[in-house]
Amino acid sequence: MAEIASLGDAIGDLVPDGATVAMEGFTHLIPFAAGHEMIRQGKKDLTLARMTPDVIYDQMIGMGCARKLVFSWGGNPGVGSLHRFRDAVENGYPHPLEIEEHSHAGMASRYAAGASGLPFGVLRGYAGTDLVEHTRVAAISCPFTGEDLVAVPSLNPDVTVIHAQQADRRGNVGMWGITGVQREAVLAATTSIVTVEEVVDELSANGPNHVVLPSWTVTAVAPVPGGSHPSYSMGFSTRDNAFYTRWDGISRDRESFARWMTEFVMGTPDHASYLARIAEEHD
Amino acid sequence: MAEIASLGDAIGDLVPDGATVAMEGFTHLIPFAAGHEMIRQGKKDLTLARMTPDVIYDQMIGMGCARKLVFSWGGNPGVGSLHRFRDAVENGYPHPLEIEEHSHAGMASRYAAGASGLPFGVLRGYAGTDLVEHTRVAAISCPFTGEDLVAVPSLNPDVTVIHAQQADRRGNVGMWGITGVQREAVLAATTSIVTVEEVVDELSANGPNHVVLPSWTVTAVAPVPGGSHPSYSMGFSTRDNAFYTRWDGISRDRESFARWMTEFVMGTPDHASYLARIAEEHD
Amino acid sequence: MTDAATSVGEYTSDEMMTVTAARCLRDGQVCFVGIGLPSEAANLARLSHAPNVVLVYESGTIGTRPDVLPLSIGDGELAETADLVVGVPEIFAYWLQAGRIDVGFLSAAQIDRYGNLNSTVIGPYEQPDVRLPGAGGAPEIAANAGQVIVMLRQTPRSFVAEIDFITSLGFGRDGRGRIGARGAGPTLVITDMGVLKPDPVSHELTLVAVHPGVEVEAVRRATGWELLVADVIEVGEAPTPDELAVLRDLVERTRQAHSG
Amino acid sequence: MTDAATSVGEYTSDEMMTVTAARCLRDGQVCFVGIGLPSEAANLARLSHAPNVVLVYESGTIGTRPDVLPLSIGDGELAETADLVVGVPEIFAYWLQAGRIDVGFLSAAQIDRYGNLNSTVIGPYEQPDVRLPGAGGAPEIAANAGQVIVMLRQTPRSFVAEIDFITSLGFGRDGRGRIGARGAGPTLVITDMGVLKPDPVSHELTLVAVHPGVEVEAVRRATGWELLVADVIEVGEAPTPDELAVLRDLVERTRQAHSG
Repeated sequence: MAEIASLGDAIGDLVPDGATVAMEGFTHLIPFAAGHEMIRQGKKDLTLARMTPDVIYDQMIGMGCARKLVFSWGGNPGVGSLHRFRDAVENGYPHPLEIEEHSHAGMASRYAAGASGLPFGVLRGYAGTDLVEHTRVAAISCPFTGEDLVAVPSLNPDVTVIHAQQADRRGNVGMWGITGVQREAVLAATTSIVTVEEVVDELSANGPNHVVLPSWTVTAVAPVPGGSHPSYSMGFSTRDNAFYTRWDGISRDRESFARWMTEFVMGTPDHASYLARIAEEHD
Repeated sequence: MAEIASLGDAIGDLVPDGATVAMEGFTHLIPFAAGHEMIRQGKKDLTLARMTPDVIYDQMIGMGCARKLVFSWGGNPGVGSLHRFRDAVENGYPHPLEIEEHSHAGMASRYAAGASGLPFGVLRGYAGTDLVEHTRVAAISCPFTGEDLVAVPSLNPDVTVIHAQQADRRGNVGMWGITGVQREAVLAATTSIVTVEEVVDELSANGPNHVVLPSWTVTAVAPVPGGSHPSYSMGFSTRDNAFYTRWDGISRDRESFARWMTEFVMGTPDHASYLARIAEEHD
Repeated sequence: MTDAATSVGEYTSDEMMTVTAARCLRDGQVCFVGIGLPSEAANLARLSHAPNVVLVYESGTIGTRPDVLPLSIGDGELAETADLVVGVPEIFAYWLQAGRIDVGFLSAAQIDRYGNLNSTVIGPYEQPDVRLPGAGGAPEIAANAGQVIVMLRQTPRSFVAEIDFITSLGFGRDGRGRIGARGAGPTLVITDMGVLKPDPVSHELTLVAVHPGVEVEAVRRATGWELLVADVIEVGEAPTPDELAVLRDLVERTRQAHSG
Repeated sequence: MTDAATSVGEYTSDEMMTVTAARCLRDGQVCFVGIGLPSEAANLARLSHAPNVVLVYESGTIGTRPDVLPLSIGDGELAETADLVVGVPEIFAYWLQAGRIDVGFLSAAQIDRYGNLNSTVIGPYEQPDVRLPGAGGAPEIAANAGQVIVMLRQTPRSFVAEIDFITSLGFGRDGRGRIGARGAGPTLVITDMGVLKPDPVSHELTLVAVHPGVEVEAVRRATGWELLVADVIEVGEAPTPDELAVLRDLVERTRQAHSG
């Protein structure tokens, strides 16, 4: 049964330094509040897995939380580069970052294999690309047809963190809209933390593609309204596209990045204060 | 785009003798009307695939439509044996029936692989069982860990037939409740026929686990209210448990089976007449 | 239908069997349940001492709380009362195979001394005397559930020295073990006469308990091989009035719901 | 931002590029679409001559009909207006890999003469001069879509003789072909200057059309290798007033929706 906890306690108790952490959310429902809390608590040496590192991992990489990044697309969606990610890969700042990169299909297959209790997934992909020499894939042939395919190793994070719209009081989690690989990432993980917009008596499907994670598949649920900002939570908030655009300028140089992180994350005790600071700035 | 057609035309045009036909529906939403129509049209030499042959395949086997059966559990749910299936396997009546049997997990994995465009699926199963010597499986080992697992060949039916609650006027199909392997069976097939309870302007989720099949993944949609009897369609009908129990007696001997089929299926022009005959009998 | 025949005092041997199985479930455990006695036992546990037991049916219904016992694995009430409903490929891959099931219940037509189960054929596979329904979900439940509880009425025809077909792996024909399977296998075999457990070393099923009023000798006669018997045999506790009340109430509700 | 600079008459070269791509889509085709120009082109087609084109985004939205262009692949409107929304593992396995996609759109930082695409690094992989976002869905779109339409502004820096990294397979570094890929690969490369197609035999990209007012010589200068030019070069048809009206309306709606 999932325990309903504060975000601070959940991150403090369940995310050890050096862990392999997956924080998923495909543009929608990105668990930013949890990422900020890991930064506040000074987590380090993490292996960060995420299909799209997005601004959340740009911030964690820039603040030195990550030893390694496992990913498949490292851009600022609709805007351009992730400058902290690039600075780490191109210049080893703030320290060298080991990378393991896949295609989206490969990462999705790795999570699905992990959620299925299989050591590998099979797909039609990577063929003819230079990724083959630079990532973890293997040739596998069909025992019935002899056809050559590609195998990817399953991905089983130590901790998966996601953001969802709802949890009920028993800790069952409900989400809808674009749900990406979150279900697989949670089911593949040893430990899971879910931040939610609201805790309700009964889960209710308020949009397409209603996905439910039973309480007994989740370790901790932390109520964090607005916990996905600047990403969004369908039915609760809209994507702060202006922020994603501003992030390009904020993150482009090391000093302005450090200043922003100090003011908005290190300088705020929790996510509510962060949201208040963001709102002030908009005025 | 799916064409909205009559059941008679859909079966007549799309189901050739000798085809591999999957008629799925896991206790719920079993496409009985389509099975009866195949019997009326005298389809033969079919390879019939279905996880649970149920009464629908007991009837088709007894009427001589099947050359081969691919299945994973051949009983009358909650009642006992499928006597026509047993008569065919034990005594070759009405003619010998070739069988290929799997476990549920194996069949599900075969359909999922077929729907994924892969030639095989991988699972933890069959190990240590005598099924290994009597069905189509192969050993496969993980290229990363060396662990031994089992591969099953993908299942891609020539024709998949299912029953769903709704279609909209563009031919998009909607179903809910227990949906078994129907989505995979349709996506794995070359051709698909969907009988539906009703055609509506807009699909609506009227129960848990709403599954949508876009019009362009379906070949033909045939409106057949009550098309799942004696199985059921959540939101439209309840399972006719009494019929399943009666079937044990009807099907136990060849003559009473033949009499019943003549009266209720061969003797009725379409499913509406079949339902009327069933209703009369209840009075 | 054997109930009347085997009636012992004011409860039947099937009721004793069901109650014994129900008592083995702890609150909060996740159980993969089939139709029949296992479903009866798991729901009895849920309605008595284990309200938070999670019932999973292979039809894809997870955390279901039926008011009456399902007649089929796909009854509508299983979906209506479930925490979530998923497709069949997913229930086997993401839920059973992934090792999320603590206890799997199985039955069969035949069991051998090493807990191997046959639900496929009596007689040779190619020319069977009796063609049984087949595997269904059993092989992967036997392989991947944390532990397996077998429920089976004990007769020389079901407890056989030579099993005709291994549909679901116990400890193998030679009792050597469970290569390629991750779960602990059949840790308990609950019959209408008593309870058997595999010997920790040899894996051979050993009678460890009899139901009230059942003689060890009778159990031996109902077993198709030379039955191992524990040095100390426990006698199971008869169903309590509460257990019987809840069970009979459930069965009666079920009978009424499914009649007609 | 290159629009103003490359403006030709009363429409921009990017508009010409988008219109040209949109015209390549037939009604009812299923298109796997990324963000940016491809999304613009596919939605222009849907809002003009191909109302039943099916747009699939890798975020799992199938048959989506956004009123404004998404800024990100996961914008809420893509889900709200979709026929169905599925998880990301499923979109790649059941939909793209299974061969259900007729046309996949791709862009990249670099393309070579055989239509191979690089969106991973400029310079050596281990010590890149520029670290690009990476593969995303591109490798499997390139491998499994029925055909691929590449949209890319033509400059010597993007059309290179030696590609630094093959992220997505065209016809391979040697142009020999597409071992292990099932789709036809890049059948069209649409740039802001014209249209290139692979030679049926050698697979080398060949200029087959230029946009109005574009000199072949200028296209040669914008290409990092000795460009093959077809014997007969077509001149693309300028955007019609209707096409421009629909496109600019869409872009303006989008600008307003995403501002602030």
